[in-house]
Amino acid sequence: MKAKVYVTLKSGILDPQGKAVQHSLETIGYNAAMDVRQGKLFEVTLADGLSLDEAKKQVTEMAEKLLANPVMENFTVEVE
Amino acid sequence: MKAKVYVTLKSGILDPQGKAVQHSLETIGYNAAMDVRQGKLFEVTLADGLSLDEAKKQVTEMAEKLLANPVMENFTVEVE
Amino acid sequence: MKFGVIVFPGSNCDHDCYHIAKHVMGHDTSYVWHKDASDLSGYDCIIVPGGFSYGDYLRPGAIAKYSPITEEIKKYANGGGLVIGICNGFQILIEAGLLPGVLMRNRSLKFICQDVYLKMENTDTPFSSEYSAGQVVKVPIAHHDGNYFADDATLKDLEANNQVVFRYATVKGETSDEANPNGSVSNIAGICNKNRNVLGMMPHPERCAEKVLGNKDGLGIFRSIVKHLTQS
Amino acid sequence: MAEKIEITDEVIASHGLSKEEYENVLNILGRKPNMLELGIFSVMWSEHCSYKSSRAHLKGFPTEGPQVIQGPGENAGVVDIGDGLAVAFKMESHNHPSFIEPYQGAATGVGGIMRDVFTMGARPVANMNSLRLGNLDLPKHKYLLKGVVAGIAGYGNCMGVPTVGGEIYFDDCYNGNILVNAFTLGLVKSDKIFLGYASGIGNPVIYVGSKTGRDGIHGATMASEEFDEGSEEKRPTVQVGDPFTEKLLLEACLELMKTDYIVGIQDMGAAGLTSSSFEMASRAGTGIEMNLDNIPRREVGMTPYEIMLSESQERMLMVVRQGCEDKVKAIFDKWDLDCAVVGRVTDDGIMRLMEKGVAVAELPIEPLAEGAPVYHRPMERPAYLDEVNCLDISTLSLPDDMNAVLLDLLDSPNIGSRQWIYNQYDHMVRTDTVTLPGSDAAVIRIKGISKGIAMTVNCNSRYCYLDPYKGSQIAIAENARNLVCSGAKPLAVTDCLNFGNPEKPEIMWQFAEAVKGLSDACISFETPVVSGNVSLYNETKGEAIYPTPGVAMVGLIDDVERHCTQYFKSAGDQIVVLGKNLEDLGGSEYLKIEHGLVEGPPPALDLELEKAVQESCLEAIRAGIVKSAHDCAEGGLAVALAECCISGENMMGASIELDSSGIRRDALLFGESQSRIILTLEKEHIDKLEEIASEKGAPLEVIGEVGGEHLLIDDSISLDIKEIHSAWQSAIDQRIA
Ligand SMILES: Nc1ncnc2c1ncn2[C@@H]1O[C@H](COP(=O)(O)OP(=O)(O)O)[C@@H](O)[C@H]1O
Ligand SMILES: [Mg+2]
Repeated sequence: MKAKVYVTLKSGILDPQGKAVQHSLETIGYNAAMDVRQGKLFEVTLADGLSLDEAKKQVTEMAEKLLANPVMENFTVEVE
Repeated sequence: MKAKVYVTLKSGILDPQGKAVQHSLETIGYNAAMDVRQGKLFEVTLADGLSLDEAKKQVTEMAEKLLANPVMENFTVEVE
Repeated sequence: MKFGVIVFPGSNCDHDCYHIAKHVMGHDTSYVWHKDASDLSGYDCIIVPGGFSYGDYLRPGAIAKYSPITEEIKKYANGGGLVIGICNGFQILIEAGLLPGVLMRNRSLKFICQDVYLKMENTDTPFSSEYSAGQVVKVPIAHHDGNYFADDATLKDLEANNQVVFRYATVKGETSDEANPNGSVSNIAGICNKNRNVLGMMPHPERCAEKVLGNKDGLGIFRSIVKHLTQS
Repeated sequence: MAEKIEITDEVIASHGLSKEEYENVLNILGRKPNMLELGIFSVMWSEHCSYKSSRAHLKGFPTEGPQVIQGPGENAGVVDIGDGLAVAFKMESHNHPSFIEPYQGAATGVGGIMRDVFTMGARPVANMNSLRLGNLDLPKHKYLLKGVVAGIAGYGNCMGVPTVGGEIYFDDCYNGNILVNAFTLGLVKSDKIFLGYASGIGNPVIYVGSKTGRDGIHGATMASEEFDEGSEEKRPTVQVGDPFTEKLLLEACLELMKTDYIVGIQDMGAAGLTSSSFEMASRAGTGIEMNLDNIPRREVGMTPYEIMLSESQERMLMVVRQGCEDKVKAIFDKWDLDCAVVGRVTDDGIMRLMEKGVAVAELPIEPLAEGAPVYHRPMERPAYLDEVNCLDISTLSLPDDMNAVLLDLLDSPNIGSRQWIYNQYDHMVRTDTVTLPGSDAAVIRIKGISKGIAMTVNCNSRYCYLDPYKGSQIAIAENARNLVCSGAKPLAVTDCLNFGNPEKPEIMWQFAEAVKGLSDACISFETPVVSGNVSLYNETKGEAIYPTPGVAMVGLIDDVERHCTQYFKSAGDQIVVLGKNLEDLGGSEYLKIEHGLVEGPPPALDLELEKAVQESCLEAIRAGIVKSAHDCAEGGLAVALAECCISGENMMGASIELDSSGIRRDALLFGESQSRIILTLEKEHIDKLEEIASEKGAPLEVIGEVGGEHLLIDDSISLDIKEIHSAWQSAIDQRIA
């Protein structure tokens, strides 16, 4: 089973990386990119035998405790 | 219009960050996390007036040229 | 007087901090390995050194937060023990919840190693009493993620309690944006907790505390600690 | 045997082996190799591992001296510094990988050279690097520069090893092949040096560090091939550096080295498990039986071929005393590193690789390691040399505005401030860096004793292009001069020889001339070559780089408090030039920038004069009378004086009057005559300096005085030092923004 965790910056938090990417995109001619926010993506391979619910619960905990920093980041979890 | 670009490491490419995260998850008791790969996520806000096709085409180009490093990374694009 | 220098995997200013405490200040000092999670009460001051604990992978300090020793550091600090976190040490103390806020990537997105000037904002702490209020000192920084941020409420709180110990400033003491090397909110370079027994700072005082290195401005931090411990 | 692919002519060719080399393989084995064995031959006999084109020439290097503890042949050279201590150092290239993926290529280059040093038992205490990029107007080279610098920073900073110096040049000749050469110096007790010997029959062979993946398979052969247009598309698996794991590996190895368990140890560099195991057994005259099932791996389904040829980073191979296996393992467990017994030392001189109980390769070690081909490739003096060595300075118009010329030169990316680069490197960690980047040589102290170590890296490849022999001599002379300016006595040299395709007689001629030039100069300065590296095939579409024999030199300061820096210290100090101004414009940055010419001959070099100047400078610094010392290099006297004004924390002007003695103005100001050092000292010490210089036979001229807000040179230059500073400061920044 695989899970994905998407970690994004809370709105209101400055994103210097995203801003730099947006600026570079503009320089190479992509004016349509008005704003860019950069986040993280984790692909977690889970041990066999977990139920979908159990997997979702565990991965959510992993995200809360480690993968995201609650002061500045939000996250969403997807299990498939 | 918003687009998302998911950038992940090609398989076989070492992911030291993912490895360290997996190891840490294990130490705090999440033995079910067998493997972790860390990638990037870009949320791009696009200028109004682009068609869906045009948006998808442009964002794909952005990913090819800048957001992903073709030597080591794959990407997927989602426009909504 | 006994100093403990915590060694996480990837710490790399541990030797430098040990050298200062042991050879420059002349006090009993030991390394504390992160897996040896035993009580720290035998120490008078704990130094959480700089470096790249766990490679700074994920976020600086994020993985070290779950090292066995971190619980002990928390207990020690909550019991009033002196803890100073320098650079990566500051990042770890923040992730561990001993200090508020976050340290984000520098606004230039680059690692920066250079001398900066700091203005002393609060000299009434165990870590800064050897300086005079408003004094400007030269101390180097060396980090990729030192861009301090906290929400408005937290900031207000920090200022109200005088928890900002140093700010980035010009040589004349102006805390302007041009003097801000990394984008930190309100030019914050170092803060302490409400009780004043935990300090986190991005600059490296241990790198400028000996004559042969051409700058001794950082020595005051260690002198302040020793003075505080001698008096108490 | 396991791998059943047929060995056809194409398979042999795709492994980079010539027909003759394959014949040789058949002779050595007395049978056909299998695929795994062929792969092993191919990497062991690649240019990168076997030095087959260069070996015959490298024999000419002076490698001995009373200070040398370990010369070339081991993972790094080792030089005695007294007090029971020694320094181990080496420089190595990572050119091709950095062109393909600049961040990871440069990072793994830094990781590799640090392993070479700590495998000797030395703790790495300083890094430097030597970089060559193409034209900074090209977006590709802006990208490469950013990536390379970030990669060096990413790896070195995380390791906690300060990057204290380096050099960088930009030239069109590197547009298709950049150079990334990394240097590491480590400190070791002179009686605790570890070598790569697989000795002691029956001793266990242990693998430690990261797991093996399919990284960079055929990296070593790639480093030995010319780029063609397809190379960028081929995109071999990129090796990713893991500096965190290497930091653990460093600490674990140094902890282990305090015990007496280790018999021999070597890092897995190019050609990974293959070269490390063969080299260790070959040095000891033993054999090894290795069980590939025990090799820790990252990916499933790896074949023996992939395991043996993988270039995964952060791995070491060692032989330990029998019975110590568990104690060794306990140390690596502490640091959370893989550690596995993978084989035994045998007495039959054979490398026997086992998989599931079956021998999948059996190769005689000696003929493979020592019997690698040695080529005496044909050489021919290139025709271009006559064309480019014809500078007639009487045809050059004299610029009207020397101020503008000076500002142009300071704004050249080859001369301007390197701060954009070195501020990304942690150059202070370990709290030993006494002279930070920005002076002629970096100086580190050694805690516990009064000595200091100085180091520098220099090579002007334009000179080498115009005259490989003289250019190489100048590279050595300039290194020694930089060390002397810091107050150090030169000790020894490591080199990294970057050239084009050795199968071309003209390139081979350049190579041979360069080696001769380096050798002759090293003999003269009594600085033996203790380690080095060769990188050939730096060509794209038939266009070779300039011959670039990168040289790093290490020196010793007896009393580190008496070190010296290049910038002016106090108003009123007298400014002196040691040495002699000549009418040298050939090969200069001025000629290139103002006249668009790359023509020679490069500046003259008189080794006797050079030594007299250097000895005078060193003695004066040791006598405590010198306030600043700066070498005159690219941009000549005017640029050197400007650098003295602006490179320190407090900028300071100067007023200069030159004795022109018939030399053209532009040559006097911007010519790159060798053997010149700008000193400052208090007026009262001039007599003493004159005494020292006349005793050594070095000419000297008092040219002016420090002070004011301007640099004034006769009636040619009059500039506000702030203006000078801003031109110099933004030379790189502004071109990559
Ligand atoms: N690639 C680099 N990495 C680190 N430091 C560098 C690099 N290039 C130059 N430097 C530092 O910048 C300073 C000036 O470099 P350079 O122009 O080569 O000096 P010089 O011509 O006096 O030898 C030196 O201190 C050098 O060590
Ligand atoms: Mg130089």
